[in-house]
Amino acid sequence: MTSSNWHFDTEKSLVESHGLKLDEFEKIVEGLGREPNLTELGIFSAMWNEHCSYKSSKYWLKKLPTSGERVIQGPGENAGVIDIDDGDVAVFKMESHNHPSFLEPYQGAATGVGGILRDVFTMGARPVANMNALRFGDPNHPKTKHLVSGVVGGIGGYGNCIGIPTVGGEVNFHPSYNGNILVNAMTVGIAKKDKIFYSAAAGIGNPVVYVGSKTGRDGIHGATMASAEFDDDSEEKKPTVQVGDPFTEKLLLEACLELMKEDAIIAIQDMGAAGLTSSSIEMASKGNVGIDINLSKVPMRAANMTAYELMLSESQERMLMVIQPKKEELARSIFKKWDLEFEVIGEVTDTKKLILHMNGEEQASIPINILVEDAPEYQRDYIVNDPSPLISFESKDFEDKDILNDLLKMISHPNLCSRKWIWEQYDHMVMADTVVRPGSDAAVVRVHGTNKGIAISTDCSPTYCRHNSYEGGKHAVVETWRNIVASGAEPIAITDCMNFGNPEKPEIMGQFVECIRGMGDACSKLNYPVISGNVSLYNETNGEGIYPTPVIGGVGLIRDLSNTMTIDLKNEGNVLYLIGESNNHLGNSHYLSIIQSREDGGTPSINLDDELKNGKFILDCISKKLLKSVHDVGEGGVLVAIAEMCISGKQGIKIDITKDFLHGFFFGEDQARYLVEVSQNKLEQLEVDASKSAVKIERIGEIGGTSISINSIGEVELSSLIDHHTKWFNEF
Amino acid sequence: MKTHVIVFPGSNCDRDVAVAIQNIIGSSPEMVWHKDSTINQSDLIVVPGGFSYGDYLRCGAMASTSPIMKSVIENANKGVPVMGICNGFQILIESGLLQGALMRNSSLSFICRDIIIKPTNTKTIFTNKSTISKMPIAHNEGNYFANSNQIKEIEDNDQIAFQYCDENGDINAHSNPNGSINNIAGVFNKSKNVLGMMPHPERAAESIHGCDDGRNIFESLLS
Amino acid sequence: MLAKIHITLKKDVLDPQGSVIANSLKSLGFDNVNDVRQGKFIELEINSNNKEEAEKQCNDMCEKLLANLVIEDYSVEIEN
Amino acid sequence: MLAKIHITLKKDVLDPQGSVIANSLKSLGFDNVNDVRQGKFIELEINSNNKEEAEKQCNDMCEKLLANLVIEDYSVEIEN
Ligand SMILES: Nc1ncnc2c1ncn2[C@@H]1O[C@H](COP(=O)(O)OP(=O)(O)O)[C@@H](O)[C@H]1O
Ligand SMILES: [Mg+2]
Repeated sequence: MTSSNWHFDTEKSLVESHGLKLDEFEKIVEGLGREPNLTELGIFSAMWNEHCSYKSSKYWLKKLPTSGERVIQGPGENAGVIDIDDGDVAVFKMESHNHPSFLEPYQGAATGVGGILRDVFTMGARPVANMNALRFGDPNHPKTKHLVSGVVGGIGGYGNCIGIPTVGGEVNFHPSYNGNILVNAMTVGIAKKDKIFYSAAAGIGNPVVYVGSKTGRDGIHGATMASAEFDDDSEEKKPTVQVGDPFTEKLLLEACLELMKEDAIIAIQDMGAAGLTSSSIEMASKGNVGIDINLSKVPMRAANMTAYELMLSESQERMLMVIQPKKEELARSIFKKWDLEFEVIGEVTDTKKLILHMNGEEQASIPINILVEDAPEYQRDYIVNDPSPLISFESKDFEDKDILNDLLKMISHPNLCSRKWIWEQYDHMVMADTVVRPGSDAAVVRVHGTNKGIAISTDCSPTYCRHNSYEGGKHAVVETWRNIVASGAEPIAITDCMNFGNPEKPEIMGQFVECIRGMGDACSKLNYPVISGNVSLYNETNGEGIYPTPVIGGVGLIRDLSNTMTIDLKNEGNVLYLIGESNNHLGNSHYLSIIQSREDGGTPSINLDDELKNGKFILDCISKKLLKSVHDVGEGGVLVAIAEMCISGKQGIKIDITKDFLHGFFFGEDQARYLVEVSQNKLEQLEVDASKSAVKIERIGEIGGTSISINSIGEVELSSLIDHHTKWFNEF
Repeated sequence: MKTHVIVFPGSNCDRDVAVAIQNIIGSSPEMVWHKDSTINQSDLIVVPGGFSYGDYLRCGAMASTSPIMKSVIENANKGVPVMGICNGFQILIESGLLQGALMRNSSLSFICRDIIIKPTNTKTIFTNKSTISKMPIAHNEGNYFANSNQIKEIEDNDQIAFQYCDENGDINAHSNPNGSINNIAGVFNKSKNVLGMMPHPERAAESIHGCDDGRNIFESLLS
Repeated sequence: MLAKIHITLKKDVLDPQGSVIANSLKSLGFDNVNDVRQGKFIELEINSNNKEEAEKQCNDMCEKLLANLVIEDYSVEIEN
Repeated sequence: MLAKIHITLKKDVLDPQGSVIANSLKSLGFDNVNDVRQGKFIELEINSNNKEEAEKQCNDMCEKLLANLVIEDYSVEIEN
């Protein structure tokens, strides 16, 4: 059947306002053998938008490595699961809430945290740590301040209230996010290996149960909005933003975990984007069954809600479950105890259709396979731009005596200054298992009741990705890997959040393809698979795309917490060494952008063999107790990393080094490098081990005093470093 | 020692304090759901931190009307030690067991960081082992307020438990994290068997916390 | 009936939120603004056909829960 | 002049505080209470001798700072 029997003009705009293309609509008509009614059209639009269907990205995501000895569940469920020994597993995922946070920063960010928490506890895990990766526009842009304080407030407001520590994250500012900020939230949870819950519905006739908050008119079309580009009218689309209720989420978390101890739940799925629609269809599709729902039974917050509204509402703090019929009363009593809604709204059927009733009338009847398997999938055209050319800088271009002054400028810049102002607004210690607080490399939380810990880090350098998407993709993965190594943990797996512009533009699609290729190569080489993730496309305003931003969230395991490492310098008299090769790569460095306002020179290339070799060397030294502190060398280069170690340890250092090109050495951003603190009696062993492993090692200087002093250059007091490092956010 | 920890909907430091009690006092507390109505025999009742009822309306207000609070008040009046930490402090204030009020931090933002406190009265069951201690705060509404008559009364009766100070024990504006009047971080009732404090001793109770100064409050109770 | 309840900080209680709002307003150029105080406004439906009775009940709610009389005052209006 | 500003959540927006307060009031025995909504009430002194002008300024303050128009409505009253 074709579209010939529908009224083109009215329906065309209806179809378009649902974010569907005309050929997609024809596909619906063909699949159903008739035209959809409005509710059905709404359901298709929710399922087939970019956010839920991954229609532009699916083909490419399949290329990522997703398996490994420790992977129990890779992509495809609410969150990924890895084995962390002793019958314990870690469950984690990252998700974006970019568009809502731009419209209403506090609530947008808050509900982003709420959503990712549900993804994790749906799997049977108790969330133990939150992380967040944020990108804002130019600090001087009139909107930035309001967005920063709203987003930080919202993340804290939700996480603090529910009582899950927010242990880290990252924040950067760049004009490419002026009209489109990024708010990516990650949650890590802990569960028992034999108590993981999945979303496949099963058991014909079993009850489908709705729990949590009532359904209101909030967020209708949220998922469609998340897949649409912004323009200046977007602020008119406001009412689609939802208000988060962390208190109810806390009750929902406790009630779900309590019920999970019983043998009651067959399948469970949170209601996230596209609410009841995507959750019911996902459960049916995974279980290869049908689901009948009586919408009159759905707990409603507003009067006279229609089937369309009920199916598309994105009210927060709700879950859908299939339970054992015999356990219905037990389950009900648990949810009543926690003052939450509990309603049987339907049953599992063998029709393989989603059938909706309301007020005794059928409202929709759609074969699940049309919604899921027949969902559009595109191999969009793409162009890979040539990477920006590498520039080789030379000593004569720089005036060496300004090094300490440049350092002060760099560490007081919004992109390198202390983030304390942010993390002090997050409760990062609740649950009393935080071992490494924000401000070090990876955050570390203890697995409750044990002596092992989970290390977590999120990272991405969009400038690197913009100038060389392949190396940039590699870099984001490797940067988290290095942070985890530096904390003393064995890196295990990652989640990702792919934030890009409009995929219908071939250059943007090219960035996506290349970032995936880089990520994949790094993951394969490092045995560091992708176990979950999220894609956010159409991050554009008025046709201006954001920089490609594939944020990576890495997780590692510290088997013995006494091996945990932090970045703060510990003792006077110890020696600081640099591990890894330095080649004065200043291209697209923070030095160039902050001191010279330049964005060029190419992305540093990453030698994965060196990464692996140096990382293994560090872990080996840690397990032999050779090191007192460790910091990876990242943004800003060696001298910024040294300053960070001094500031957090409140220790000075006497740097004793001779180089032809000091700027290149101190501010270059060559990869695969770490700074390590070693006590005098371990120096020899370190040097011997390094030469055995063929790892490059260089003595930087001796710890002590109240300043950073560099032979032949001068010195700068610790107190001045601290002032410069902390002032920007406090004055923002 | 028989101990009890009250659990309200939204409490989130209940487990943390239970772990600290188990580790320091040596026996695990009984967790009491707020809808239960009586605590029969107790040597210590802890009202833990968190966001009871989401901190909606006013921190601690709704929890203070929960059924269990009648029994907590009766026990307190009988002389049973009762300790409120953070949100628990707010609840004890709202229930009338302690004087004053806890308002929004003067910075208007949530603050989570280490602070230092000095015990003002070390002759009580909670503070007989206390010295200048470092431990975290994590709150939005910890700005202690009492009008001048109340302050005088509290001071005259030695009811100030802790004050925020610096490394040297100096109590000054610089060491006041939230705007509390007279740097007050914790107070007692008149008979000193009820303590409310904003800092979290249970988060400074073992070596992985980086500091275990919080232990001395629980250790005081043992002696 | 509809009850409108205002809860405000007592005069002698410092209002940190109010002073921050005042400063922000000033920095936005509203320099003729002073003495900003922020309170709560609670609306509720009360099932009753006696206005006085409803008002009494609302006062009672304020005393028992809605207001903290150490630092706050309240006022109640009932509309039909 | 004294300005009284009410800021309330839009009708279809979830009011988590309101529903928890409603439950709490019910459990205190006020079982004839429904639909509790919590908003903000801001009072400020505005230096002006033109009521209309003052009102316009207050509307402006709401739009720019005091209210979050995505989810809130506001109303302004000026008293001499
Ligand atoms: N970039 C990605 N890399 C790997 N897996 C991904 C990626 N994006 C999404 N996934 C996986 O696809 C599945 C669907 O994701 P999503 O729709 O975001 O989940 P949810 O419905 O829980 O929000 C999840 O299992 C997720 O882990
Ligand atoms: Mg999910």
